[in-house]
Amino acid sequence: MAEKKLLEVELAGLKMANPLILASGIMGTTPGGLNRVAREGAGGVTTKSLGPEPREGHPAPNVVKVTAGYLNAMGLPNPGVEEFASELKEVELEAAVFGSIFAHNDDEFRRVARVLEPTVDALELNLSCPHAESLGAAIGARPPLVEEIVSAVVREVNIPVFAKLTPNVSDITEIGRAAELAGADGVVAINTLPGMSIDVGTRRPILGNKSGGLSGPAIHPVAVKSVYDLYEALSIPIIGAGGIESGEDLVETLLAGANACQVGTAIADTGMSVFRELNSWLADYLDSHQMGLSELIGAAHDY
Amino acid sequence: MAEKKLLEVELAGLKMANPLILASGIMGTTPGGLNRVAREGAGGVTTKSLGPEPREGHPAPNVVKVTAGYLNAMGLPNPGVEEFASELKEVELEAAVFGSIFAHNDDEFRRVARVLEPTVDALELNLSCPHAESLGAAIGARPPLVEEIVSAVVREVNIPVFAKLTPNVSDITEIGRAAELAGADGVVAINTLPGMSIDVGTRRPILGNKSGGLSGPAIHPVAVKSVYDLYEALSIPIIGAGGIESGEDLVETLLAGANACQVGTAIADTGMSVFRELNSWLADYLDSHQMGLSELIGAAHDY
Amino acid sequence: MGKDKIRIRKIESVKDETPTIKTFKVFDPPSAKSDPGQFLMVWVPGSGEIPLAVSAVHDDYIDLAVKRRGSTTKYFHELEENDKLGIRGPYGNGFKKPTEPSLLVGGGYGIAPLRFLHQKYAEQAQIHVVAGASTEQELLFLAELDPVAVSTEDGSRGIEGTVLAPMREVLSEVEVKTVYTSGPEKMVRGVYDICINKEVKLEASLERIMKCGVGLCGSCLIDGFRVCQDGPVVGLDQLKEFEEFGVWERSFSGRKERI
Amino acid sequence: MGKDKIRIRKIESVKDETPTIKTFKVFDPPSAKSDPGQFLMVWVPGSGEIPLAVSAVHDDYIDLAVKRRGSTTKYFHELEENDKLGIRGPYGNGFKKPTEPSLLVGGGYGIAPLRFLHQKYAEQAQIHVVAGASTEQELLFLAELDPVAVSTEDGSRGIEGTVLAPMREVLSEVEVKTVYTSGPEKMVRGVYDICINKEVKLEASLERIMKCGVGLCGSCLIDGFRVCQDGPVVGLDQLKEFEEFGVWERSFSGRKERI
Ligand SMILES: Cc1cc2nc3c(=O)[nH]c(=O)nc-3n(C[C@H](O)[C@H](O)[C@H](O)COP(=O)(O)OP(=O)(O)OC[C@H]3O[C@@H](n4cnc5c(N)ncnc54)[C@H](O)[C@@H]3O)c2cc1C
Ligand SMILES: Cc1cc2nc3c(=O)[nH]c(=O)nc-3n(C[C@H](O)[C@H](O)[C@H](O)COP(=O)(O)OP(=O)(O)OC[C@H]3O[C@@H](n4cnc5c(N)ncnc54)[C@H](O)[C@@H]3O)c2cc1C
Ligand SMILES: Cc1cc2nc3c(=O)[nH]c(=O)nc-3n(C[C@H](O)[C@H](O)[C@H](O)COP(=O)(O)O)c2cc1C
Ligand SMILES: Cc1cc2nc3c(=O)[nH]c(=O)nc-3n(C[C@H](O)[C@H](O)[C@H](O)COP(=O)(O)O)c2cc1C
Ligand code: FES
Ligand code: FES
Repeated sequence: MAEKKLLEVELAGLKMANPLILASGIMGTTPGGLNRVAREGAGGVTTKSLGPEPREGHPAPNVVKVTAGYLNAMGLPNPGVEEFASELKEVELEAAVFGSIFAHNDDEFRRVARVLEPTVDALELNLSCPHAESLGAAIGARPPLVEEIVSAVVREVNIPVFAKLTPNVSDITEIGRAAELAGADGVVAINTLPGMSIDVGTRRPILGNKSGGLSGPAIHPVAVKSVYDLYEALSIPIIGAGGIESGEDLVETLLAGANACQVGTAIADTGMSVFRELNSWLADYLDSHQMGLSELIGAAHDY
Repeated sequence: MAEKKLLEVELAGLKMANPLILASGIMGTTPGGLNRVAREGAGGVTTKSLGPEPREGHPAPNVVKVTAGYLNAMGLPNPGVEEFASELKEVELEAAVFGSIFAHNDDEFRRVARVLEPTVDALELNLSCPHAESLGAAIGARPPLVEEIVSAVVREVNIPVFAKLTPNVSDITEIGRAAELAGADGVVAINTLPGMSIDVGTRRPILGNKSGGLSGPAIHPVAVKSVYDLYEALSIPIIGAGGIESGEDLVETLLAGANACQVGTAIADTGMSVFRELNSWLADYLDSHQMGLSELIGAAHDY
Repeated sequence: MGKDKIRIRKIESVKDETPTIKTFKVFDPPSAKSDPGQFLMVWVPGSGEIPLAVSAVHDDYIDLAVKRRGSTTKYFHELEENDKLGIRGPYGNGFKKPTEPSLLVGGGYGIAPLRFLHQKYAEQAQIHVVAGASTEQELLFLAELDPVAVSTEDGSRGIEGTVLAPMREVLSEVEVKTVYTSGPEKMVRGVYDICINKEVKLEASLERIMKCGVGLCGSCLIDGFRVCQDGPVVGLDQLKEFEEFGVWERSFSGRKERI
Repeated sequence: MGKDKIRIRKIESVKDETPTIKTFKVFDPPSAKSDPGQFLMVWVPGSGEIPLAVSAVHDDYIDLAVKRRGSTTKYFHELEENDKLGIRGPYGNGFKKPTEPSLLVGGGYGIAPLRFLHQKYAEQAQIHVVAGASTEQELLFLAELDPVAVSTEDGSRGIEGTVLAPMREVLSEVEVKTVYTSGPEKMVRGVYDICINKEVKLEASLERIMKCGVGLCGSCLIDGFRVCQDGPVVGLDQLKEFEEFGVWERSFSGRKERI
């Protein structure tokens, strides 16, 4: 009970029992998966990124273990937003639900948002989708596109909208500012880093898609720096993500300026118990330091 | 003897006994340090990045251990190019010497290059220096600046010039192309990723400079992907760098398209024996696969 | 962590088992130490990566019995001695060790993990086998498993139809405390219904599309249960809680589809 | 790897040793298990990070004897009980264990690692001590070390001048097989010259600017030798090979400067 109150957070008007949110793409392909994670103690859960049409994703292998993390190239498999929303409608979740969206342009984003809105508590825009017109660079690397898409969605829906930022840019605060300017209720940082693994026995890139996104402890220092910089640059809430596996990782990310944190890869390394374990570590930390959660957020900026 | 011949490489006209090069900033603050690494078996050695004036560097702590790597914020300490060059003149090194340069604009780069040229075999331009006019973004994130600087130095000197690329951009091949266009003899990829570590006991960023550069195994998949992409985009040689600690890491980077590889952080994790160990692993690999070193380079692109 | 890195192995030998199933023998000590019912993620360089059960162990070698179905298994069947495979795992949990009289009920290539179970424990406990396949030629490992009853869909051998009829018969004739099963989910569902009815325990190995094997991607979900990590072997109590078991599965896109 | 992560510790107690040197007692099991002569990188949150020797061990606690010099040590001296320090290490190699009659020659705070050596081995081997400082008040750990001779630069106690004269004297009077020394490099160089001359072995702890402690940055180089990893303790053979020992050191920028 004491722990419960201690960990409550409000994020752009959303109330959550604790600051831990399941990261997009992890177990979030079905409402059953989201429900499981909610029961395992997450304050919020994010759906797999949903697009306008069903997608099977990239050919396997889809995941490769590397030192201190994973490379994944799922290829955004999803049953399409209509299908997913109609399944989600049937389920009552005990956590805040973030609907993640990917699409190719503002119109598509808007369309998917509209379908998803009735079944979720907030939207998360995955801006890491490669931009059709210039392969290689993502939508999320271009401030004008970010602004266009965020403002289109914000105008379309009446629930909080979060922009998920890619670290694969030379200055993440520039992208964060564009999202804030366009009316985003918050940002999420970070998505995966681009990476590749080649097998020396067969001399082949292992992933079916050749390259993929790096997640896990390897990227944690990059996430902390991104959150820290965004906290200095923005006044909207920040959701931290990237290699959060231990209580220290979590508190570090909050100190850098995150109001809440997503957990993804830790589920492979620690198991589903990670939400309860992190929450209880955090509660003990707050208790032994005699601090409230809100005092922790951004406290590293005092120095 | 057999091993020796097997491992020889030629890089933009430079002959090296093997494809391993000491990365800039590691033990390269003095000719004595470079000499030691040459004797430990490196085919090439890179000096600490040298600037026009002496610099003491950032306040300590300068280095923090993180999962699978280090964050460093040395702050480019160096005795100034004149001082370093006059010391280097006195030493005969048994390895190819790459003189690394950092500076704020093309004029400074050219000036430092001129001083360094007589004492080194090649130059490496560290383009990760923050650009004065817009703090945060580095020179190396802007293709026009890269072109300006590379072509200024290439016109100034008669030794090979390598541009060292930062991965902290949305498309590294764009930067690589700018360097190639400007006449660079090769590129080096990658430099460190931006990162931060905050101590949860004191709530402070640990590094004296607050944030620093992430190196070591954590960034290896990012390095492999960068080299792979550059190999598709460029026709000049590529020197790979980033978390190369094992023989597999080395071969993986060569398969991705590197003609030679730099080793840095592995010296902390493995010790000075890493050069001999990597060379002997590579020789065994070539032997057991009945391949020449040159066949290995970029071989992953066949698939 | 170690088991998650891909291990490149050469194929030691290839053997035709049935017109559509081949056994590949591979040196891989970590898999050879696995429990029957655990599975491997097997990368076929040049093609895909698929989950496979270990069907037998010989010292540090394992047998993989691979059924030709779609693109990856078709490519797999073209591999020969000395060709390379990438293996990671073993993943998931295995079958409970049989200590009381048990019955193995297997259909098609689903018999593979049961064969490994049989190999490992047949001398320590009384184990009966019922095996089924589409047709006589597709019946697997008959010599080793020596089934008390077999079934084929076309009636070319044993009882015509599924394994369910012979299973019921065996259960009423001999003492069985636990049933172990693996095969098409419709069949597993049938086995489950019989076990509930006859009040015997069940250890069932489930199958879902597996893309990661490490519990992240969600492609293998049945309700909130990750077959790759929380399974693939499940007991009766768990099965009772599922809403999707035997009814719904997920396609590659995550779309709900009738089984 | 483990020892490289910073461990945050509370200061247990602070004690004035001399007008410029304080001892800080800290709980830190990994350091308490270190060998005399190894060093720690100690982060003073809010100020810098500096290399320090362990000067004594009490169960899981260590003593750090810190001389006030520049900005970090000045800030350090203002810390009190319960203030926090960050510790990583121990780094480098320690002194060889003394088994034969030995002489410890220490100057200034350089006596710190020798005190730990003395604490650990005085009961197992015959150990004599010669200690020097700028002035009487700065002489460290006299009660514990009970030096056979002391020197002060101002002559306020013992022989006036450096430790070299008393050292020579002791060497000609008592049997000594190995000299252990730590202190300003000019002094260490003098000790070295005497050892060469008298044909006794030497274990010398060297000091250089240390920025990383893990062998990467090169700030601690003497020739190609990294004091942080290959040292800080070196023997005669190694010292003979150095060109820079006792002559040149490096500033924070890496600039060569006369010692
Ligand atoms: C735990 C487990 C153990 C298995 N053990 C064996 C075994 O020992 N021998 C054997 O022959 N087969 C086994 N399978 C099934 C095997 O994985 C599929 O037959 C194989 O993946 C088909 O691949 P494909 O590319 O040839 O077929 P595709 O053309 O891709 O698909 C054909 C069908 O195979 C299934 N399938 C495809 N890909 C996967 C995947 N990644 N994960 C799960 N199912 C998939 C789907 O139902 C699909 O509709 C096992 C599956 C699981 C989950
Ligand atoms: C292996 C080793 C063990 C040491 N043990 C002790 C000890 O037990 N007690 C003690 O009081 N001192 C010890 N020192 C010296 C101590 O590290 C310096 O006195 C301290 O770093 C001075 O820091 P400052 O910020 O106060 O001085 P500054 O004002 O920064 O500099 C004063 C002088 O201290 C030295 N110094 C400064 N920073 C460093 C650094 N990072 N590394 C090495 N030297 C530096 C330089 O010679 C410099 O000129 C040891 C040094 C080494 C290398
Ligand atoms: C298997 C996998 C699938 C992912 N899919 C998505 C996705 O669909 N949309 C998205 O925005 N991020 C996706 N991500 C990124 C995560 O949401 C998260 O930003 C990233 O993994 C960093 O957090 P972590 O280190 O805790 O995993 C995926 C990550 C993984 C490992
Ligand atoms: C302590 C340290 C100092 C470095 N200093 C420089 C430098 O001065 N100039 C530069 O271009 N790169 C510098 N780097 C980056 C390395 O040269 C290299 O690009 C990077 O560390 C990745 O390789 P690694 O993982 O093998 O260390 C430094 C790295 C470290 C760890
Ligand atoms: S296969 Fe990815 S979660 Fe089970
Ligand atoms: S202190 Fe950095 S190499 Fe020794």
